[in-house]
Amino acid sequence: MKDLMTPDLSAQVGALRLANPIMPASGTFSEDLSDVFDLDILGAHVLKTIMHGKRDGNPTPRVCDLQGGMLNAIGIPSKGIEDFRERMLPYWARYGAPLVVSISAHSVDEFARLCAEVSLPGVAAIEANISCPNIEANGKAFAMRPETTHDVVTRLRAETDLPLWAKLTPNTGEPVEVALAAEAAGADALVVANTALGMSIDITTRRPKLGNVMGGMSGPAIKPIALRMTYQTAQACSIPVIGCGGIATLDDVLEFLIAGAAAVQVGTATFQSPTVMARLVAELSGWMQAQGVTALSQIIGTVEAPAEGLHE
Amino acid sequence: MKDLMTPDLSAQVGALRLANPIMPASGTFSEDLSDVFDLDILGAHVLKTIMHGKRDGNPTPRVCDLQGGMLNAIGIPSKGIEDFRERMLPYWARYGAPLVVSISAHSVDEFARLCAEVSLPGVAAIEANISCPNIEANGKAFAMRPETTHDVVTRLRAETDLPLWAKLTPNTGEPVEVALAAEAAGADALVVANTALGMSIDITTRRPKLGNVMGGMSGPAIKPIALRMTYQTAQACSIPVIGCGGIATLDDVLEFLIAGAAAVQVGTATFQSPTVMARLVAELSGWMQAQGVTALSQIIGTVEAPAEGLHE
Amino acid sequence: MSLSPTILSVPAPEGLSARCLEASAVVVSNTPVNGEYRLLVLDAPREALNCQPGQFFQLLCPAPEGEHPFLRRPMSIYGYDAEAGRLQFLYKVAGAGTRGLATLRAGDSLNVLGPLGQGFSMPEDWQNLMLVARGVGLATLAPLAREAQARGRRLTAICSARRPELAMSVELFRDYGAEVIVVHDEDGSSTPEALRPLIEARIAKGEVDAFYTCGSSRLLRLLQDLGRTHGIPGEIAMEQQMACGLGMCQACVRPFRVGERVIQRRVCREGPVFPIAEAM
Amino acid sequence: MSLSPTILSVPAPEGLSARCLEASAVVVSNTPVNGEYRLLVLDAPREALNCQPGQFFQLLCPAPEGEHPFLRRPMSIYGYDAEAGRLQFLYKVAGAGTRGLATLRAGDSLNVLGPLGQGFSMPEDWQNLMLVARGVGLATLAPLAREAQARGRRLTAICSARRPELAMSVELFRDYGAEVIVVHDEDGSSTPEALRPLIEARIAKGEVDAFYTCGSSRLLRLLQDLGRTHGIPGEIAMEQQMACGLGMCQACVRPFRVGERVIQRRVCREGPVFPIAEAM
Ligand SMILES: Cc1cc2nc3c(=O)[nH]c(=O)nc-3n(C[C@H](O)[C@H](O)[C@H](O)COP(=O)(O)OP(=O)(O)OC[C@H]3O[C@@H](n4cnc5c(N)ncnc54)[C@H](O)[C@@H]3O)c2cc1C
Ligand SMILES: Cc1cc2nc3c(=O)[nH]c(=O)nc-3n(C[C@H](O)[C@H](O)[C@H](O)COP(=O)(O)OP(=O)(O)OC[C@H]3O[C@@H](n4cnc5c(N)ncnc54)[C@H](O)[C@@H]3O)c2cc1C
Ligand SMILES: Cc1cc2nc3c(=O)[nH]c(=O)nc-3n(C[C@H](O)[C@H](O)[C@H](O)COP(=O)(O)O)c2cc1C
Ligand SMILES: Cc1cc2nc3c(=O)[nH]c(=O)nc-3n(C[C@H](O)[C@H](O)[C@H](O)COP(=O)(O)O)c2cc1C
Ligand code: FES
Ligand code: FES
Repeated sequence: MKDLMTPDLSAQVGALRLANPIMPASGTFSEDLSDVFDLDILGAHVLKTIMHGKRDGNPTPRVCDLQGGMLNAIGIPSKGIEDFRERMLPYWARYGAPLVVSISAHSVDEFARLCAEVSLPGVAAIEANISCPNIEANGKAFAMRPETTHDVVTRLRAETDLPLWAKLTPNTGEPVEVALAAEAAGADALVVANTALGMSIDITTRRPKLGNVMGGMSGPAIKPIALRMTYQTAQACSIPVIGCGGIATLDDVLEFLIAGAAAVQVGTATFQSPTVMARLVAELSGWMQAQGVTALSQIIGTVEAPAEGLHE
Repeated sequence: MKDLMTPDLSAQVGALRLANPIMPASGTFSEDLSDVFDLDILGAHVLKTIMHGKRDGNPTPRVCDLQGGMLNAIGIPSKGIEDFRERMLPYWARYGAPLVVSISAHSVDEFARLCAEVSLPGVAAIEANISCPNIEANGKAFAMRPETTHDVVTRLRAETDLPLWAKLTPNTGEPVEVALAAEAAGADALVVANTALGMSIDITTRRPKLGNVMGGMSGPAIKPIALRMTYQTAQACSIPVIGCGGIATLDDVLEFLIAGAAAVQVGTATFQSPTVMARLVAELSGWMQAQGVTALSQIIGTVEAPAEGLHE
Repeated sequence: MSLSPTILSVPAPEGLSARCLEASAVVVSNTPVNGEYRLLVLDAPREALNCQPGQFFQLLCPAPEGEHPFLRRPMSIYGYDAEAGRLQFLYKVAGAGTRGLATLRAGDSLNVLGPLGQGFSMPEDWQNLMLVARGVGLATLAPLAREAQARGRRLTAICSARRPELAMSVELFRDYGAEVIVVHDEDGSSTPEALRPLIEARIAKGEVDAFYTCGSSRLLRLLQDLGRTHGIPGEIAMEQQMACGLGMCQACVRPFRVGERVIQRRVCREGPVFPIAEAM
Repeated sequence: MSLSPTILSVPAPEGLSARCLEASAVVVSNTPVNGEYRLLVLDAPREALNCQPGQFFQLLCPAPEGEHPFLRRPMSIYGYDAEAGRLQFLYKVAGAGTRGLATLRAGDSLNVLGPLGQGFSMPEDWQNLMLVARGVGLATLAPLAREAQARGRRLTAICSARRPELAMSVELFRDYGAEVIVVHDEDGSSTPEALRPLIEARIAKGEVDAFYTCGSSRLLRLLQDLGRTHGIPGEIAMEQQMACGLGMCQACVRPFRVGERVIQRRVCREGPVFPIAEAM
């Protein structure tokens, strides 16, 4: 009775077992989504990146529309570490899904200090946003080079016993080297990837459409780039890769799993359809059941070699 | 009678004056397009990259569809330098528009030799494709690092007196450093940019949709990335920048000119609409006339600072 | 011209909005109301219609020919009727998204998300209401008129426009028992200088307990000034570029002055209705 | 079932195709013809209708709900009539692009590019023609039937299908005077082993000067073998993933054996019709 069996959707990300492989991407999710569906159906809860002090974030306009996606230059508005400890952590304790805390900083020291400070009971994993293109001038970030990646991940590793995820950037010519550097420095998983640096100009006013001039591109338009990096890093590394970038449909989820992702994050798609993650969990289950696929291991990393030529 | 004046569409790219700023992107254009419109209305003719020897190019499938664009891994099928000299050069001599010859190679020596060999009467400029992501394993290319860019452009510069354009890649974390390296090494202009490395998987067969596994993403989906690089490089360099990536409409052309491009190349849009370049020339002229803009200099690089906040 | 927003007969609950719904609605009609605005009437699931005046929906606009709007577009609720399952928006065609909305024909479906945000409040001691607005701001305030009538409040509506015939919702406000004053640019009656004595005369007669406004920063500044001078509270509905509309992305922040401090608030979540005194 | 492709009364010029046109056509009808195929009839500008059998168009397919086909999709010309301004395609719904085509309704417009490629040739010494095809390949060959009749050639059409009732264009071939032989999988008559003696008997009677085929690599190999053995030339229409359709991008190459060498040719430009002997 293969096709009547309930498939096992659980996803293994290093030591962490998730009920299913669908989780939100940092910055596109908050408690506010509980207005729309029960957040406990998600594989994990990934919070907006926090930084140590209080920060306003970037000037408005902070987002703009693109064909097949959007640009954002939100920056990292942050209420600081106290707000996290006193308001957010207690709030998220009500859910069973593991809580992943995304952190960032301008310097390695600050990053390491924050990492130690958020390593608290109730936190299931730390996601190091070493790739946010808005933090430093001209969009440079730690994850653009293997050396800076190795430095920062080594320091973070020393500060926490929690699973440590490194979130990579597509804005590099060396994604594989960066991924290997993060792995060598002790990261438990890779999140692949953050936004691609882009720009848009309003031709009527001749002004950039973002207050910050440049910003991060997300949504379906970047999916082929994120998928390529997921494939490259999953081939090169032995730690799990969490795919992220443009995922909006069940086909997208399957595409990333087949490419080698152990789980996926859904960002911008939630803006188009706030119910999308709930739908994806149900659709994945339905698809596995229909296909007689009992576990994600039968999907993950099963990409085949290309067909030779195109002969009928 | 400002609005009845015929606007001057001519574009200056270093020493080269083009009748208008619209030209095709390498690899998306050939004599075959003369079936559709008179190719002499274009600002320049940019040929598919040639390499020295005869080559087959990549296995099929060589293209696939994306949301807002496509992937290609054509590779550089090439009939070699003799075919160029004996068949192509005489063919293109029939047109008045300047001929831009794109070249590439696997090594600096081979690149330099080819550059010398194509520096022939009838050639108006050489475009060095130092960024094609399909040539070397895993998509690495000269233009990913400033050092390799400086090396190869220096050698090419020594081999030719023709205007030398360096075509950059978006697959780098250091686009500005690479652009400055090309300028320092003597490039006369920059073409910004080539395709972004991407991938797509057919979830039914679990095979990559391209025979080459990975390929270059082009079309509207990459426009914000190419525009951002055009802006960055035009701000940083004093040589002209030719914008390229996802340009399909008059608004796109204006967006790149405003960002600082001296001219633009149109690639993938020609596949959707082979008449697009002819239309863009006419529409640009119409727009300039309607706006009372008499010369491109009133558009190029006129990007304003962002508005502060969003107050009515 | 009479635009008739239909409002829930039972007043909506005050305070935090209930859960919102992502739902598919069916277009009943989509017609131009004057050169600039169109009225979209939808048949929407009742569960999405537990609305308050001042709240908004995020509409997933269809793509018009050759354009590709991606994000949802926020639109104030112009009218709602949970019993009839009706939801109305009054919109101005501005860009790709609203051009897409304009292509909708009766029978088409439209994905809507809402109701979102915090609507207007109407505490018991706000008995004499004055509404001062301009342009599409009048549409955003339209549902307030019926609410005021339902609660037995007295409403004066100052409708500002470029030309008198462009003043929106005038008959609607009259239908719901409001006193309407039309001011316009052509005779100069719409300038803050002209409006100030007009409003101050009412204040002097004790006819203004609270202001509502939307759509003009000049009017906002006038009402802030009058509010400060005369101790009159009020609310404003504000706009900002949005992505999620739910409070998650922080795209839609605006600065507000709270005491000595300037703080950022999300228009989609803490707003779009804010105290006039705090708006900047 | 009778599908009636309408063909230019004056035979199209041989050799290189004329210039092609990017044009807007209007949908006349778009109807299912059996479980798998649909017939699209367009009202197209006459200048785009200087076609030859075997040529194709590149169609800019509209986006079906939730999908975004980007590149044009190549479709063989199923019928054309320059005088009436009619252009027909017979297509199978396979993916996003053809799903988009299936949404077209009468009156909608469709951007077409064509005619493209090199069509079939029919030299004077090819008097007795044999067409052997399967599936949608029969559609690609359909325009040949009328052309053959117009030129007074004798045509035998071997139509292969999974089941006899799925064999396409049978009545059409008969209408244009062809002798039709239906072979199918259910009785095993469609295997190369079964076809070989059938065709060899005709060859023995001198009834085959040339072959035309499309749509099956098994049939291709059979005809290559028979052609080699008996010195019979022929042509095949081939397919390949395309981007430009004009010869610019080199996406659509396939290998061909020319003498001892294997060379790459562009299906869109040198093809889609090639000598059977050279196909691989
Ligand atoms: C809470 C709220 C309620 C609104 N209610 C209404 C309403 O009832 N009727 C109505 O016609 N419009 C309303 N708007 C404005 C409406 O959302 C924008 O006009 C619309 O999003 C423009 O989309 P577009 O694609 O047509 O134009 P775009 O091409 O996206 O933009 C056209 C112009 O509108 C500006 N714009 C875009 N989005 C917004 C936004 N969210 N807020 C302010 N300006 C924007 C752009 O900067 C640009 O100048 C409301 C906005 C908000 C935030
Ligand atoms: C010269 C030529 C003439 C053709 N004539 C016809 C015709 O008359 N009727 C008809 O139904 N089909 C015809 N085809 C095939 C048709 O082009 C494809 O079925 C169509 O492009 C599929 O597009 P899609 O978006 O629906 O499916 P996709 O999702 O793009 O693809 C669905 C499947 O079709 C395959 N495919 C896609 N494009 C092509 C292609 N260009 N050639 C071969 N396989 C492809 C894909 O690999 C995939 O397996 C022709 C193809 C060529 C090259
Ligand atoms: C509005 C917005 C805010 C974001 N903020 C963050 C952030 O704070 N930290 C981070 O690591 N990534 C952030 N991201 C990136 C997303 O987490 C994700 O990596 C990216 O958007 C690609 O996925 P998507 O295409 O599914 O959105 C943000 C993205 C968006 C659109
Ligand atoms: C099918 C195809 C082939 C290409 N071949 C080349 C090439 O040979 N050399 C080169 O420098 N760029 C090549 N490119 C890249 C284009 O010239 C251009 O830089 C890129 O496609 C981005 O522009 P677009 O979005 O307008 O297509 C090719 C692009 C495509 C789509
Ligand atoms: S629009 Fe996302 S927080 Fe307001
Ligand atoms: S499809 Fe471009 S060369 Fe054939």
